[in-house]
Amino acid sequence: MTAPSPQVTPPVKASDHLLDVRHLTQTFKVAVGRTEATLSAVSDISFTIDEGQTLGLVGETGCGKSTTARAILQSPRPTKGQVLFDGEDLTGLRGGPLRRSRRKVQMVFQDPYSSLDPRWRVSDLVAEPLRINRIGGAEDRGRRSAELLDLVGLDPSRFGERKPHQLSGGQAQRVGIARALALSPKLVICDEAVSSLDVSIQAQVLNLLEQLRRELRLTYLFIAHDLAVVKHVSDRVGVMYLGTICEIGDSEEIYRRPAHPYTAALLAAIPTAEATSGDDAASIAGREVAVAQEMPSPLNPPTGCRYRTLCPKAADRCRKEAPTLRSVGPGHDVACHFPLLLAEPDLPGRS
Amino acid sequence: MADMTAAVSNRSVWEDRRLLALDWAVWIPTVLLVALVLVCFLGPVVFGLPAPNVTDLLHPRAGLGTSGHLLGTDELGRDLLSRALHGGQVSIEIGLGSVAIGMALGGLLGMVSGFTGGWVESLIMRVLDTFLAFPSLILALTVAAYLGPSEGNVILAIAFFTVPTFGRIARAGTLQIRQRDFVLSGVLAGARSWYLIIRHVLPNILGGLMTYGLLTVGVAMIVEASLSFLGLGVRPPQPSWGGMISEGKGYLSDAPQIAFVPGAFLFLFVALLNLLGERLRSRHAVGGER
Amino acid sequence: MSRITSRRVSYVAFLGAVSLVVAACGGNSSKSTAAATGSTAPAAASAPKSGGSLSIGVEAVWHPIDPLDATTFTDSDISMAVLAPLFDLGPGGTLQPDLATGYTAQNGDKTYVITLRKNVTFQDGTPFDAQAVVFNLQRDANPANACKCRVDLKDLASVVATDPTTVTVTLTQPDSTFPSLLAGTPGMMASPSAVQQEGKGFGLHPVGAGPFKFVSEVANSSVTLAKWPGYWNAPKPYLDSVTFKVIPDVSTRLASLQSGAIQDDEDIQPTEISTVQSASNLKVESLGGVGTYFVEFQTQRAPLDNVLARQAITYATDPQLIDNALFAGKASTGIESPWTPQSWAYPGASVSGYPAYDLAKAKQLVQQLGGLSFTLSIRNDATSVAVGQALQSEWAAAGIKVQLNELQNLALVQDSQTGKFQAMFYRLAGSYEPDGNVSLYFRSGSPQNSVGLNDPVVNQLLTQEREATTQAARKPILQSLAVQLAKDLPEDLLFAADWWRASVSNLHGIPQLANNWMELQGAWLS
Amino acid sequence: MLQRRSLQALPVIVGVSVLTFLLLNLLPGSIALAIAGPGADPQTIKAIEVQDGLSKPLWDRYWQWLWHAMQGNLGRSLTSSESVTSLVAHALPVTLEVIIIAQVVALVLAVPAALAALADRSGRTDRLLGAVAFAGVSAPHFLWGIILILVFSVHFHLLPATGWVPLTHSVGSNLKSAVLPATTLGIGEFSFYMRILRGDLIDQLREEYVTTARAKGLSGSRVLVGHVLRNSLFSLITVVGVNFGKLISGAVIVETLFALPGLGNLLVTSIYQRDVNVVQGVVVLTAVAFVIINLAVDLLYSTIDPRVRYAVANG
Repeated sequence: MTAPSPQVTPPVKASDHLLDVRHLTQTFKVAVGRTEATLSAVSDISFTIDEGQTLGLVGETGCGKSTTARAILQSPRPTKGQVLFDGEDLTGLRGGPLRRSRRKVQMVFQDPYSSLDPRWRVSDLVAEPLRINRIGGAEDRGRRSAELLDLVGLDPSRFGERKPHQLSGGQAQRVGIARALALSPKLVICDEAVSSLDVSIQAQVLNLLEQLRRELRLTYLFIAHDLAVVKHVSDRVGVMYLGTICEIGDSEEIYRRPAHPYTAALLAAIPTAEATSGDDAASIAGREVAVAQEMPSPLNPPTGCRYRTLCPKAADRCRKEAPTLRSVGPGHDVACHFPLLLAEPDLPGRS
Repeated sequence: MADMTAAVSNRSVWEDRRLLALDWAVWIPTVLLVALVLVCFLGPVVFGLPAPNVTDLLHPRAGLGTSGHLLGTDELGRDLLSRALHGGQVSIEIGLGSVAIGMALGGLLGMVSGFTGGWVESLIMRVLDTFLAFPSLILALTVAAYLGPSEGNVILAIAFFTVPTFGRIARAGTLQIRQRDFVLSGVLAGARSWYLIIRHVLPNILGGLMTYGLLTVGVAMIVEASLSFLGLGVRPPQPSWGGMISEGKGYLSDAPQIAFVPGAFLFLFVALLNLLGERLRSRHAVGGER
Repeated sequence: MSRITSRRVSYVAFLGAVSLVVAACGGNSSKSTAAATGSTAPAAASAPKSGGSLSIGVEAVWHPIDPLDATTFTDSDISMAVLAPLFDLGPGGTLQPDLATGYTAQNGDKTYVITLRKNVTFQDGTPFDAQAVVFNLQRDANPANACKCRVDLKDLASVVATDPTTVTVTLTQPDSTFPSLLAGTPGMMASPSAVQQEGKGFGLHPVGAGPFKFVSEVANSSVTLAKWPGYWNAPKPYLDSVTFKVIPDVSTRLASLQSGAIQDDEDIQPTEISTVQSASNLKVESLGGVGTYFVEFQTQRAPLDNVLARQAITYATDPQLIDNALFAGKASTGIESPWTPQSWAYPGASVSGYPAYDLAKAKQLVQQLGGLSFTLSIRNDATSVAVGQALQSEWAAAGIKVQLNELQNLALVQDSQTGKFQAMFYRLAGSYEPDGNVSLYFRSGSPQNSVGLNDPVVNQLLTQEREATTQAARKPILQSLAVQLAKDLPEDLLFAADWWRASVSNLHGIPQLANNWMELQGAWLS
Repeated sequence: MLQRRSLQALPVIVGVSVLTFLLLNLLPGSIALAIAGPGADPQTIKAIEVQDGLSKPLWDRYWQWLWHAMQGNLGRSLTSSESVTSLVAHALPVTLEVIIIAQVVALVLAVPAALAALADRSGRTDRLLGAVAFAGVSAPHFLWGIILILVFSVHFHLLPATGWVPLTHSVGSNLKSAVLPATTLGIGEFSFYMRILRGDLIDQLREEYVTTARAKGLSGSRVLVGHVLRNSLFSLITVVGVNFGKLISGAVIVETLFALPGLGNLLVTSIYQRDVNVVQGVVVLTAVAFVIINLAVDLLYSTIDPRVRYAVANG
């Protein structure tokens, strides 16, 4: 195990967590007109997930959530930082060892149709991970594939022979989940796994995921732009803004007492706690557009605190100095010079 | 450029065969092409035509409808129908053969470069660009001149210059497919690049490649004719449509059928290929009609 | 000849040694009567008219207009107009005066005294005199200059200007044909001062003493010449300007003549003759030919080292049938020796012992041989391809299996020179001097003896023929040679390599020279 | 981007020159013999080999060529001893003129044809034009050329069958001599362009802005010409640019058929004569031109159309 760039990254320490992401940074070179620029998609983020836990990662489109997910999976490899999975640094692995370790991390994608090869039959799609890893004979794989389909609530005899375009969005996503489970992973990354589905179907799929977690003792990294969705499934929540994590903490705590102005803004944008599970996807989409228009470009992020250009509480210090994550309570960290909690005189006790 | 972008789309034409079969603009040319191929390959035997190289120096340049020679004879008294059909075999073989080789080689290079990226991609693309920058006919001309006249060499010479275009199309398609989540999903499942290229990339770009290939078959047949025009076609007395046209060019005033019979066959075949290829391609393009 | 694509180039390109072989027939007595003699006016009643311009369609491109580089007929035609030769080769091979007025042979044909025309100047104003002739001959003979015509001058011992209008040439060995060479490339006179001034670039700005001045050229496309008023033979030339246009494709060249883009097509296909004859504003002239079309055999290589195999092939060949099918019966058949009816050495349509077409005998021989198969090399032009295929089918009738090997001209020539072939369809430009059709190709050890013939009888006859001085004495020797060659059978002769020229009816005054070069000083348009 | 793309072009050009050099020198037949003419004695051939440096090893000769080429000296023709640059300078304008006229004719016909086809979508005019377009690309150039010569030169005597009159001699005659070759070359291009343009127009008509413009009350033809056609023409122009390279191949055939003193003709003649220097020079110059045109088209495209960017993936 060697760290990719020893001068920059500190030596790898063993980790008690299932997933331990340290100082993850991902940059891309892009062409702007005739010159090349560096886009910093994810900038020095760290978090951990314990076995059996679900971490929700929220933020608006373009904030770097999906990039983070893919960087964890080394596809593409992160520019800097470590990803310790089950005590092993994935950034130091390549070839066969990487393939073997990564088998325990699987992903459920946002667009179920894109994640399924349109030319393959459902039963083959589900069995493919087994086939790639040469697990069992053709017959065993067929049986396992049927079991998995059963597990995600699809009748293998009805759906096994179909091609993805003959499925509904919810059905296709169930196939995607079955496929992700084929190799019995420890960690499943759900990258906006329900956001492309109808709201009614969203709930079904969320319930399925929750049920699977209990039955199979899975660990989730649950990525979404919708705080309401995340709240349902997460033990802990991280909030991302423009490639950085600005707040992370227990789910209830974050929702009840947001410490970062951005988190507060996001929460305020949810019409009502009751309405979020309802059918106002339009308002969510509308809000996203509104914020996205104002968000600065990751090509040229603001100095200091990245949120300061939109922050009502921004002060001179915010421009000069980038805030780092610091604890504002047990398991609750925030990256803000003027966190909301501290501003409030009577700090509610916690248990 | 337009060819490449249209070459790959989410849904392939080959997918819904039933729908295709209902489109008269697809099945009419298909049926005619198959019929033409069958006539070329089986016709001489079925119709009991004279052998293509048997000359009758006593009766050269017979006109259309001469008894025993439906389409007349050429300058050596050979039966034009028989020669046109046998020439069709050679031309079709050259068209299909060169495209098959070009598609296989170009497709492979394009997929590998598109999927692998990095210096492999740069190297492959520079080599393909080199061939693309070479005036294609000149390339075929020098290769044909170098290899000497024979059907196999003509196939190689023409294949040579179809490689870069197929390579570019395959690469463009691969770049698109590579971004699709199912490729990442395969990677996460532990698949190696070769597996992904063959099981996922290839099937998804094949439709586009085949459609372009269909159009290229026509182009290859025309290039064969051009090579023959410059004296570098197949070895005589073996007929090919292109070779027959250039042989007949010297008798346009007193025996135009020598050039125009094979000319008509070539024209018909290539036109049908174009019709079919164009129709298939338009079905590819997002939005349908074109 | 369905398409004599490169008839004129190939005269040169095919077998080379043009300048030696060049003296060609000319005198096709039937058609070119009046126009035939040198610079005299045609029989047409009216007097020549001055003015007008002429465009001539030619097949081949030219090299720089310099005797050192001349190889194609186009080179020669342009050289004739710009540089002008010492002698012209008139009909029947008679030498006619041009820049030289005459010569005397001395010392048993080893020394020649040549008298020059007086008061002639080059187009740059410098005088044409004996010194200029010495300069030109020495330049051509200098190996460092790599003249394509050097082979003509290999016996040259010395060239001396005896006085301003007399040149004495001494040879290392007797050669009665030497003066005729001065009607060829070595006789072309370049202006010494221009050569010295331009050096290697002379060919791009040629200056001579001919009737036309070089004006301009567009590479691979056209050469334009203009009347030079200072020409010695005033009032000639009659034309104001002449343009040579390269049109390699035979049918487009004829189409150009028909559409008026050119007024003269130097070379049309036999199959096109009827088309031209039916057009009221066009005429066609047969230029005849002293060369032949034939299949040559490599006599040192199996299976054609067996004379029976060569006989079988020749018996199986019916030239008349090919002529009828491909050339509308216009080619001169009845050729069983290296000489055509245009040559004084022509032994008649039948040579004793020559295997004329007889399919039964061919079949019998093939049977006797137990089958026969070989490869026939042909050039990749349409004519050769057509004739090759026709031969293939005729021979197949006798059970002979032939594979055609189509080659680019250059590869073909190289194979021929290195003897790397079994049989090859070839065309020889031919020489008016009968020796030019045989001794180079059939004498043992000659570098051009590509057939690998090694027959002491042939060698002896060739020597005898050279030593004999009069036509009357030489003719019987050549007859014997023809008979001996029919026995050895190094080639299967097909037909004469004659050609036809088409032009507009109102073009007159282009004489028929024995070497088929074009002399334009007397040309005029009515 | 410009530097990066130009740097990428360099190996392509060197690659082309190496490829040409190898191809030419590996062709059967001695180059010296080709120059000397058949029948030349061994002494003469030797003299030529030494004089033209043909006896040196292949790589030496390549380096020497490259070294001179970088200084702008492409050597001299082995057959005519004219400098390659001057041969090209004479031939290039002919080819360019024919190609440009062919392109202009093709475009001038293709634009109204595409509009007419569009106006009568799926109707008789559309089908007829579609058929014409298919016919245009379904036969070799030389077949159309032969037909054109038979009709316009031999039968009607309207145009010269062959030959070339330089522009400097007479503009009228020059155009007359260019009409048939350019038309022959343009037939295929017309078909190609018409089909592309028609397809693109249909695509454009589906775009949102057309609906918006119509909703704002602009007339159909105004939208079509003012917006749709303008946008479609732009993408057509890029195709036309890239197509120049393809036309060089077409020029080989057309120039041989019509006996034009252009680059294609020069190239074919030189290949047959084994004039290595000329072939080398012409092919490399063509490749350079091709690369430059592509580069220009790409840059033009990315400058004007902001949607096209060269995304450089990381890893």
